[in-house]
Amino acid sequence: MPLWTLRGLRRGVVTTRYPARPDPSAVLLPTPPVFRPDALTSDLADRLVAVCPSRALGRDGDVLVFDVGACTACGRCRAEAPQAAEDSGEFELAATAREHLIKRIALDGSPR
Amino acid sequence: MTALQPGLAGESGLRDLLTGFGRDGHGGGPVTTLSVPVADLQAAVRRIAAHPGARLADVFASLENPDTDGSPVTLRLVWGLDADRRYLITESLVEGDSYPSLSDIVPGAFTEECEIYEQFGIRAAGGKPLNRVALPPWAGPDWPRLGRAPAEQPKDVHAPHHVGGHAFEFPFGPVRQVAVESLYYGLVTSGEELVDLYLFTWHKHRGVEWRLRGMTPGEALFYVERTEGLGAVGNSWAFAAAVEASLGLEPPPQAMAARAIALELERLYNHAAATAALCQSTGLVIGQAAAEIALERLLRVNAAVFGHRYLFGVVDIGGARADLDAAALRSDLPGAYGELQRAAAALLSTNSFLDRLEATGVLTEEAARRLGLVGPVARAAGLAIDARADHPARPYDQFRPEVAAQDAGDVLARFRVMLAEAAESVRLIGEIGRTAAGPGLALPPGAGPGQPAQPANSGLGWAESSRGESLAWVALDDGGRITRARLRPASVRNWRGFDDACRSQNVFTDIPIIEASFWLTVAGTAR
Amino acid sequence: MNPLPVMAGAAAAWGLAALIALTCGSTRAGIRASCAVSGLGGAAALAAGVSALLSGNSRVVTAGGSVVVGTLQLQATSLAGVFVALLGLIAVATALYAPRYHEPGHTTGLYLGVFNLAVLASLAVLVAGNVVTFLVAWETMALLCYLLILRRPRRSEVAAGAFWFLALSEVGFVAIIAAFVILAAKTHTMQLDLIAARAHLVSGDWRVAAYLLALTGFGFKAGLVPLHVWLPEAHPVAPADGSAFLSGLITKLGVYGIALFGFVLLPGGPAWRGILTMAAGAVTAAIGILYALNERDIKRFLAFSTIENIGIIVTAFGAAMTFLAYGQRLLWAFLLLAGLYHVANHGTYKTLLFQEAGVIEHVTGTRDFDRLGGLAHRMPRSSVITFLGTLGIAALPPLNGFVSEWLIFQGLFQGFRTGSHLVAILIVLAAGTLGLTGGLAVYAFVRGYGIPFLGMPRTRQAAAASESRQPQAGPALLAAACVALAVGAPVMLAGLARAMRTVTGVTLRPVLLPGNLTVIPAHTNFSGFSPTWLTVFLLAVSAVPVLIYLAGRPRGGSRIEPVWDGGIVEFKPRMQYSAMTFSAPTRVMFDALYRPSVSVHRASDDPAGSSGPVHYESEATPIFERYLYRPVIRAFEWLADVVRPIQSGDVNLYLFYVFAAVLVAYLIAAL
Amino acid sequence: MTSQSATGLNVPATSEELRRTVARMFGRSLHIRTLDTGSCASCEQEIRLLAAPHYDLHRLGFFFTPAPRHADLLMVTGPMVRAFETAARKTYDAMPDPKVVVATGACALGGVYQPDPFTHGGVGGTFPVDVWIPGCPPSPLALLQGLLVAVGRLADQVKDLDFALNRTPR
Repeated sequence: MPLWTLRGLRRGVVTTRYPARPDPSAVLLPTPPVFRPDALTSDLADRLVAVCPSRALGRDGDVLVFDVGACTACGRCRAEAPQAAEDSGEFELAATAREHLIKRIALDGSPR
Repeated sequence: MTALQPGLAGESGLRDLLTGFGRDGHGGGPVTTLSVPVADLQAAVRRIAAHPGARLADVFASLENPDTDGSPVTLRLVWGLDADRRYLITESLVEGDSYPSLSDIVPGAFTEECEIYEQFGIRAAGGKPLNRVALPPWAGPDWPRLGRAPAEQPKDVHAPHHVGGHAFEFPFGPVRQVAVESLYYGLVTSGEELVDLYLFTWHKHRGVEWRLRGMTPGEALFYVERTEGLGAVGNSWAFAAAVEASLGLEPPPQAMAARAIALELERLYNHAAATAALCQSTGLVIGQAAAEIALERLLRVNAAVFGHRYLFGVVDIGGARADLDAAALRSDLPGAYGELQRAAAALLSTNSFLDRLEATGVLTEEAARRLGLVGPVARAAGLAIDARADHPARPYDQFRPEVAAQDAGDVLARFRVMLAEAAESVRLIGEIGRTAAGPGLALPPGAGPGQPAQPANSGLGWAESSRGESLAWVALDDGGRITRARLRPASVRNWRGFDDACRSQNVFTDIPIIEASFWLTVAGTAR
Repeated sequence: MNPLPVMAGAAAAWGLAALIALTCGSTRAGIRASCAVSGLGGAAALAAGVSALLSGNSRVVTAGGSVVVGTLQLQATSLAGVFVALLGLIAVATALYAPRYHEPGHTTGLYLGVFNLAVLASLAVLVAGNVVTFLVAWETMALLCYLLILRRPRRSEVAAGAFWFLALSEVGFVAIIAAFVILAAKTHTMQLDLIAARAHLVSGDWRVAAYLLALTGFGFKAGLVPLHVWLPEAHPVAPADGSAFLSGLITKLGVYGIALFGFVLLPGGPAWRGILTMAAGAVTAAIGILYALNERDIKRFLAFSTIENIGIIVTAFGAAMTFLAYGQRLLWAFLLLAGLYHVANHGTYKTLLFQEAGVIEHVTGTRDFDRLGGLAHRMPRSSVITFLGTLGIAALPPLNGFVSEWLIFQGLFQGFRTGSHLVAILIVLAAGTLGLTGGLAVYAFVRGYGIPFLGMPRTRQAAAASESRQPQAGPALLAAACVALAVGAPVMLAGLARAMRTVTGVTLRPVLLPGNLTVIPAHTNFSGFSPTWLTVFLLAVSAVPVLIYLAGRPRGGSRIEPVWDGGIVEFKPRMQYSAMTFSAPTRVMFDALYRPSVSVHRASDDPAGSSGPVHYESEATPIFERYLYRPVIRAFEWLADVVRPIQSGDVNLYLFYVFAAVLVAYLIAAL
Repeated sequence: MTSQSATGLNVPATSEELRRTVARMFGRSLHIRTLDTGSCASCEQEIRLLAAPHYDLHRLGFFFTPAPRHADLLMVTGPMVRAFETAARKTYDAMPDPKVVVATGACALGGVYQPDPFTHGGVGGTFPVDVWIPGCPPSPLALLQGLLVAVGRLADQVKDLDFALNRTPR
């Protein structure tokens, strides 16, 4: 025990490493969608933007602007266009700047 | 709530109540609507209140024609005739700035009168000083409201919270202890005993009802779920039922079964969370850890079965949307509930814990009836009312829930009621789970191709959320958009019983215990 | 040197001051002159008192007299030395305080004249040589104090308060006369030192009767429970320097009387006599502080605190007599010394607190705790002075209250030396009661200082308070006296020890003060401490955290933020503890004594569950006034009604009464 | 992390610089104060579960504290109701510098509610936010990851995800 205390005193906070191993329950969590650009036509993107209740999707010319921060993972876009959106499985989404959460997805494969 | 055949017991009692008004109410099924002229509204209220098993569930107002300013206001009283298994809505058109006082006859209507004054500017006759409900003290006439601002606001309309004599006001909140909602307590104490307690909930008023106007029911459901996150299924079921009642929809049975399972799962995790909060407030850290283990496993069951820890997105207009993983339900739920059973059994044999709960925060049956309380708080005081039993909707008409009631009315009685309800919920989930339960939607008219637009209509919906009967009333215009939505989660009713329960206490440390035993949310009442 | 002439000088100064005040009291210069002269008299009395302490009893001097009154004899005894010195100090402090406190006016001149005469009468009581002088001086002092309290006669409560004082004073006076008559009859002399010499002649029941009558008579003036009732009635209505004089000195004359009878005129006596006195003192202390905790008026609060401190002094005297009865002469003298030292201390800080109460009343126009608050920022000098006085009276180290109460406790803890278990237990029980009183006193004075001075002002008057033209010199002098009495305790105790040798014949000094400024409580193997070094040590210790803070405070920019209040809109003064809510725990614990009657008016009693204004009142029932004095008063009123028919107003009836009286007298003589 | 440096300037720090400054300032354990500016109570429940045995933030050196005076990190939930803004501003000011603000949940990040007469629609306008944690409600695992990003012990990995399938990640 003293060794650990000494290490703590020297290096500041000493705690268990995190995450020791991936948590099995994470798979159950609802996560924001990930989009398939080549399946995203312009009118499908417009339908997705209309169906999103928390305005996480927007259009900027031929780019689908996806604000992961505003997304509540409610699944309405996945229900609307299963072929263009599916679960990302990503739930560790903390960002140190708001811009990191704004994603720009070019429609049908054209460069961003 | 449809799918209920007329010809109920006690029909005759109801018949003479209605004919007493000289005409039969319109609207078949479990909800009857009566229009009563304002002049003899008080007589009607007196007669209905005298009817056995009658309970004033809600009072709200709405503008008759919203777009013309100065339009008359319709006052609606929702009565739960529990003995007759029917809801009765009385509508009265109020022309001027005042209407006959309701709280003189039914005291439980006072908070609603204050809210109607704030939102619609019409005040109950009798000039009784009112309390602030949703608007902050500095809200001027231009503050957004559902109706119009009161014409001129006399200085003395809001009762001043002045403390006189040998007492002082101990300010607690709105930023309270960690991870607890913002709520302001005004604890008036004489130094030792608690003399009075009042609450300010306007800090969290997000104006959900104001926001829902003009939305389609589908969009509105997103906000109804997020008015009270811990009561998402209960409130959204009530709202969906109201929309279905107004559109005449009939959700498929498997969707209703899925909704019932979600409602019972929500009741389970709420009661587990209440147990954890009770242990935390009495300082029993081991009990809290045990209850939190049970809570976390129940939330994981929710995620496994419906895909969301707090069951958002399960209920949809006309049925249920999320697909139900029955295998995960059968495999994980017993283990999770076993944790809660073990924690509860240990707690019920811990004398130091039980001493803190016994005779703490006593609420008499008379107070519960007078204030119109609902849910576990009312059942613990001896009022055995439960919307699943009194106003059963599918599937509760086949799987009849057994109402757990106590009569001590203290924190221990509420704890026992919650544990009994949790056991009952597991039994119900087991039985309902055996029938086909899964997603399915009855297509709302006009949504599908070639269906005629439904004429403008309104409907009442209800559900027994974990905190008690949650009501919703919706008025749709001919385009199917909402003109007026009234959401009344159970927290709105039960917070007014909280200061009665606290006032019998003379120790400050009992107040968090009482708050944990009520297990209400501020978000639900501030909406 | 003989203190009597110096005292005579002081008396002359006070007479002159009274004359100046009576003649030209309506001008500010007149008031200032009268006070200056009175201050000089005070200084002379202070010097005389100290010299009386040191030089032992002076000769008896006959200062004239008349056929009616008999010979007036004066004698400066060392027992009275402390009291004379205290009288001088209070006179000086009042002389510094009065000019700024009083507005010039005709009644002011009258009042100051009466005040100086009352001080003169008090001096006469202390230097009275024989019974007649003592009684005449005592009655003059009582009547002058009655006029002192009647500063504003037109107000009803002033008349009531003054009348309570006079009524109880007269009842006490009857008991005092009876006690002296017994002594004089038994020792066939009127001269006090001769009575003391022939004390053995007063034997058995007469001795006990005399002592009990003296205890009761002087108990009325000192304020022993249940005879204390006039204190809380008279103090609030008297002006600040008047009530300071009442509490600071007049109650001490009662204590002087008890000490005179207990230690000088009837020194011996059975043990139960001491135990009875100790019990009376302990009960007085406990009940006094409990009632103080329930008061909302500053002056009533300080009046009850006076009762508590008188209780402590009388407990010390009672314990001393008990030790004497068991042959513990050293402890007997030591406890008398400790009691007298507490007299000096209490006289100092209680006068200070009353004068500051007067300042608060002038500045804010109210004496109610719940209408004050936040005065520390608005009256910095007064609050520092009051803080020193509060530290003293709450008996907190290092100030003088702590030293004297420590001495009394050390004396009481040595009850085991009496040899008898029962008495030892009783003495320690008294110590326990004083312990409880000490704790409650600290609690009461945290409330007494905290509510008016700290926190936020509760009313506009409190917010607008400013001490620009308020008197500061008087209380400042007394605060300095408190510190001097604490730091200079060994010097003061040496003087008192010298006095004890003359009064009790026990040489305490070598045991009490073994040198290097330490004080030993009568027996070396028990305990000891040095007040001086304690003060130095405390100052040094308190410097350490200050240095740590100064060294460690963050160099970078620091922000000042308001106190964290949970995010409410704004902190209302009603959100602070008020005086009654602060003392609510004792009201709950001691509700058998208080018997509180609670009245609550709540908007939330409305069945609809609305919330709104709340009014909560809890009044304690005045037990002594209701269950002791009112029946007595009603009995006298009934008696008066019964007797009234005698005055039917018919002359023949009166002639018949005369005839009947003469006949009866003749028959008795004929027996 | 923007912190009120002595000069009062909000100095935006790059992530590397953030890790060093945070390590220096919060060498010891970190105390968290939560603030509900109008949430629906499910975010509060998830934050409470951080102290539950499954997640237990104490093992990572985080502790809850009710007093903002002793707090280093402010966890804000809810869409910042306008009526609550004075209390929120007071809580933020009551915390000593240096302090970290973590916006928690879609409401606080401007998702569920849009700016309107009742709410500001997000907490970005009231506080200088350092770490944003999306989710409705964000699970305790997401919260733990957010806290560790706030103290620089985990990297901000979301900035490298582009949420587009079969696109060669940059």
